[in-house]
Amino acid sequence: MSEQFISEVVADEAPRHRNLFQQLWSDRMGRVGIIMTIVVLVAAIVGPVIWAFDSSAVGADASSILQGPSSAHWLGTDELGRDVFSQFLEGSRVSLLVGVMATLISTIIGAGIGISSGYFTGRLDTTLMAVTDFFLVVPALPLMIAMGAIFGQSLTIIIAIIGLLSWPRTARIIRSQTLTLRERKFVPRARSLGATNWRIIRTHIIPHVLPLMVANTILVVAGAILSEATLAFIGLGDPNRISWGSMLHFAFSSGAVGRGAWWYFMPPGIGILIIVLAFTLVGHAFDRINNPRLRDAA
Amino acid sequence: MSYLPRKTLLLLGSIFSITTFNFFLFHVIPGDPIRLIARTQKLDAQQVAQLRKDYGLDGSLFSQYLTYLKNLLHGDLGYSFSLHEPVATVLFRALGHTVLLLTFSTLIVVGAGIAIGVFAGSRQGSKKDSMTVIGALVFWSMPTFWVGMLLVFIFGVWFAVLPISGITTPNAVYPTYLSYVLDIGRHLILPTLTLALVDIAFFILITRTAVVEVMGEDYMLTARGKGLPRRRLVWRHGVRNALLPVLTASALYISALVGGAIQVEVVYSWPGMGLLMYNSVLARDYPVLEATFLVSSIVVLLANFISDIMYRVLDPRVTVSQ
Amino acid sequence: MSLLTVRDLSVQYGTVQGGVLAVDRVDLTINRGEFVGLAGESGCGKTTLAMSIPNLLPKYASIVSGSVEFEGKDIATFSESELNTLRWKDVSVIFQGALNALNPVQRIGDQIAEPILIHEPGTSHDEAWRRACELLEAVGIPSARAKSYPHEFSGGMRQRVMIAMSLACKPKLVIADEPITALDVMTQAQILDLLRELSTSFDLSLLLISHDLSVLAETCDRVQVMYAGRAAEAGTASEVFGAGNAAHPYTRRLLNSYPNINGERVFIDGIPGYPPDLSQPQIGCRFAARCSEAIDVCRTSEPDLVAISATHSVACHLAGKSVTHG
Amino acid sequence: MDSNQPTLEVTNLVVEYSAKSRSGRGVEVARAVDGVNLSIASGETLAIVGESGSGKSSIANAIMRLIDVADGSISLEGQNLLDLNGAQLRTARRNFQMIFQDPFESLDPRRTVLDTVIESIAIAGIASSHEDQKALALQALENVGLIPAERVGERYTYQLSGGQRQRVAIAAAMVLKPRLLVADEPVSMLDVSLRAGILRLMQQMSEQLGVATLFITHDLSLAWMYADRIAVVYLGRVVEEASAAELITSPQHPYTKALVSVIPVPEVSTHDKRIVLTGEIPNPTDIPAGCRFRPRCPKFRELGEPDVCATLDPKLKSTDNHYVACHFAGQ
Repeated sequence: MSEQFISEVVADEAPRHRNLFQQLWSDRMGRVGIIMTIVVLVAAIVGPVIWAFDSSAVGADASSILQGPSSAHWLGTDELGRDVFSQFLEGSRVSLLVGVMATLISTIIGAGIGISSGYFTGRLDTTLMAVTDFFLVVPALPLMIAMGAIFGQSLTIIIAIIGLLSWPRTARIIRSQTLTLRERKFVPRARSLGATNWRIIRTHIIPHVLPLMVANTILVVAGAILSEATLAFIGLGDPNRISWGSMLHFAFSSGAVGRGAWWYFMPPGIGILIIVLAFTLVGHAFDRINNPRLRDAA
Repeated sequence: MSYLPRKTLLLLGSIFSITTFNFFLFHVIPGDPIRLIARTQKLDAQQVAQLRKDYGLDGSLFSQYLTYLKNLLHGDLGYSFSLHEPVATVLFRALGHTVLLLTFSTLIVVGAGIAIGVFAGSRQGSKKDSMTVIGALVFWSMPTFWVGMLLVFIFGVWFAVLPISGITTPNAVYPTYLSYVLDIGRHLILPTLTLALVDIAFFILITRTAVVEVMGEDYMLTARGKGLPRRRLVWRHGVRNALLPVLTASALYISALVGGAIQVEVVYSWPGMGLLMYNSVLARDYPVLEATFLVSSIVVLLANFISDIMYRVLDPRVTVSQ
Repeated sequence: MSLLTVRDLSVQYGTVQGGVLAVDRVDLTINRGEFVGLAGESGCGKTTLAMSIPNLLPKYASIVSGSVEFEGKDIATFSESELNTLRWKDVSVIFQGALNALNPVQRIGDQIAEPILIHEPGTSHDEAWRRACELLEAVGIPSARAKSYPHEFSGGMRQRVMIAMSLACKPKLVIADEPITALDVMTQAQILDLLRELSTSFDLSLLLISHDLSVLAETCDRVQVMYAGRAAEAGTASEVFGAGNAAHPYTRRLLNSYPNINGERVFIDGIPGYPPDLSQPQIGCRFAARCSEAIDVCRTSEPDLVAISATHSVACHLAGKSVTHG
Repeated sequence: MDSNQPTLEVTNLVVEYSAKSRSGRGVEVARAVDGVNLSIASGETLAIVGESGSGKSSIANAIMRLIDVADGSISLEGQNLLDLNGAQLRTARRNFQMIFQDPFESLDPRRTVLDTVIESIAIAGIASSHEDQKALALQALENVGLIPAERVGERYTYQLSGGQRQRVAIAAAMVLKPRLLVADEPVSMLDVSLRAGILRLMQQMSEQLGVATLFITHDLSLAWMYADRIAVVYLGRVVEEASAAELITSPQHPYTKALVSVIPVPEVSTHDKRIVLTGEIPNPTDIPAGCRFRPRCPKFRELGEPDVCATLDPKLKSTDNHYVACHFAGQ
């Protein structure tokens, strides 16, 4: 009778598991976020091609500045009499570009520090975390403002500043996940097989950290877009590029709010809100997928 | 070493690091700081020479650093050429105004944020919960300064019921002290509301997540098994435990708060640190910019220190495991 | 009259379409002062059955049929607030894994005193605290430690705290869910001795849930063995554990899965295969696929739990039609 | 090679770790393993039995070189594992393999069954081409009874039951044909009815390959059934070691006697002959002077608390291959 213990036939059907996109799509907020992201992306890519912004098309006289929406100017004109609608489309590009590029920098630094700190622990961990904690508590906006004022205002510098200052949270999150993974028994098991550290990190740590990293990255994009808008609003944007933040800067400094020119300051704000909300919704949906406890009970 | 002295030492270490970082940022990286200052301010040769002496630029980098530290210890933060006053004087006046603004908004944010977060988290999956989450996410996604502009438009321009600029009405004569306080109060409403609307979203979301996590813990089942009324179950057992992660996350809030204050002060011309920083950027008044950065960093470090101490008071486990 | 009578109880997890009947038409009786064991392997529904008594089931689980009569009242129909008057006062629970089951930020004295304050309004805080201290002494913990927090105790001591807490309101029934799992053998022996001792001095009925038959054999008056959501066998301890007495093939095979140091040193038997997937419809006896004695009828019709003596019942088509085994 | 040479020979093994002291100030050194000697011959199974905190897992992890060793030597077929450098150790690892306690934790849930077994083959370098590795892995899965191997191999490890996962772990270890197998509580997380299948599989494969097995368990009755010899550890020391049958029928150390007396048996029994010790195993930062079992020892009290127990640390002494560390063994 012992024979039947020695072998066991494994039943045929494997529980089907859905890919990430399907899981995201089945989350209501995630789905809304994806749709919003696609809309903004299309607007940013196609919009300026169709309705190109002409910065030299300034108004000839007082009657053409800060005018409300009309058939010629769908979203009215700004304080120089230029078209707001085409500015709005143009501005979306800088917001997205800065958001994505800065996040790329931030994620690479954050994940690198987080994984090495959490995996190797010891003195390396202590040192890296001291640096991380330092940048975590230094108030980000004042530092960005200070650096912006010192280093200048090109798009590249803005991307670098935002990227270099938004990694500490990523590093913290990835580190604590790595620390947990390190305690999972499949790591000592791999070591007992003779695997090198690099191999363990590559095959057993990174694949597990990845979902969390993706969720976090999406949220960092949202934060980076807000940072760019704020810097531009303060007057530290790239003077040669139009962004939603710089539109709001000029709307504010030209007194458009006081004069009731809602068509000037509403669209860029709503634009920022939509794109940030889109990324936030997708990021939170990812979080729910990663952490089943946050999921609503069926 | 026991906890408090060790923490205090760490705090002093951090303050030292931030001052050193500040020195590098403003004195070393730009090269000649005097050139940076002289570039945008109209200074005569004598003023430049005086500055060089003040900054100890005749000596080595290290001796410049020592001079910088010595000046700091004496409370000498430099001289503002755009305001024609010592930076320290300007700064501490502004600091008071900012503290006034942040006190009220923080009270609202923490109190209401936690209450709403608990409300949503303890009803996870219900309609009320999802509406709260969506609402919070929407406000969280708005730039603070834009919310400020909206409120200015709605209450200051459209309905024209509330003041939208400054801390008092210009040229007002106050018959009593109370009327003076009330005027400041009226000026406080919109900036406070702006800050609260955006930052409260953050508190709602972290509190809700913490409560949801705690509600799934085994000890909550024990509490249910004890037959506790729902209110006691949620507040005595749930919230008490959920406060710990909320406190940890509030470190991030402190940093965000400073960022929010800058934006709000700019929009409402509130004469605090943020507006000072904004103006110093526009005027390229580096000594003021440097000082506002340094002071806001130190304030944030102190706030984090306090939140660490509070965590320790609230969590009996750290006493042993620390 | 029995203290607790569960009749025909079914508990479902999840929605109607994708639901799993974790407990499927199960009866259970506990008399006053009795020590009843509920046995079975993981996923057999023993914890679900026990937790549906004070209805401490998770959100996504619900009682779909049957009754839970406690002192003659059907508490399966009670609302949450009605249940709250009964929980801990009449039915308390010793939860599995005391580290997680105790509130980490509350002093253990307060945790023990809390149900006293809730269920006996008018009790002063000092009085409740004094009683908490007495309970701690009763489980062998110095009352001075009432001010300690759960993390300051070892695993065995925490389980003692949990036991003290379960006795706070002098309940009639205590449900102990795997109270000694994950403890060392010596600590297990200490805790079981303590439970036996307290059940006499506090005049308790006790429902002891364990996957470990050898623990139940040494402790309980009566035992019910569960398999895949159904009761397989129920009887007195000697009817189930006495040499060669077990009537269900599952019980017999399970008993042979333990090494017995009083017997010959042979390799244990075990049972081939795995329990069925309860999300699929069940046809015939649920144990048939793993049963070496199964005949055709076992695969087509589900056996009912039938009495083979006044106290001993079994759900097996072959029961009584003695099959030799060994 | 000397044919009498044991496969594994551990001498005077000491494992220490630093622990935060109770007061929260400063660091104390805890001796988790305090001078342990073990030897296992080819084809032999030695069980180490102890409570949590006895140091049994530290012994296993030290032999597997997963934690630092403070003192002693660990010889595998004459080679001291403590003398090897990083690269040498990684190469040597294929000769000693481990089965971990929790199959839900020890297999990476993001990898398939086949990947898991291939990983083991690839790291050891026993087949170079992917086809060879795959063929070897499939054969290994079939050897542990996971059939059809092709199908099972495609599954992710989290899609298997506990027993199936433990089979995968055994396949991944045994495919390397190790000389030593360290099994750390290999069935304690599994349902009782499934244990026999896994243990029988381990036994058969070990016999075929002539592997020396170190079987770590808290369950004395399981050790009695499975192992040839049993070593009982208490607070980092072996207090008694004998053949499995003899240790259960005539335990000599008071601790072993107590342990044997409380083994639960699946039959209705009386409790009169049980010896239930009071208290718990002390902290390894705080090992009692003299005999470390003294504070809980019933015999110590029975004999009127003799001084020798409080002053002299008893050595492990042997009579007819039955080792006991007690001043009053056999009395």
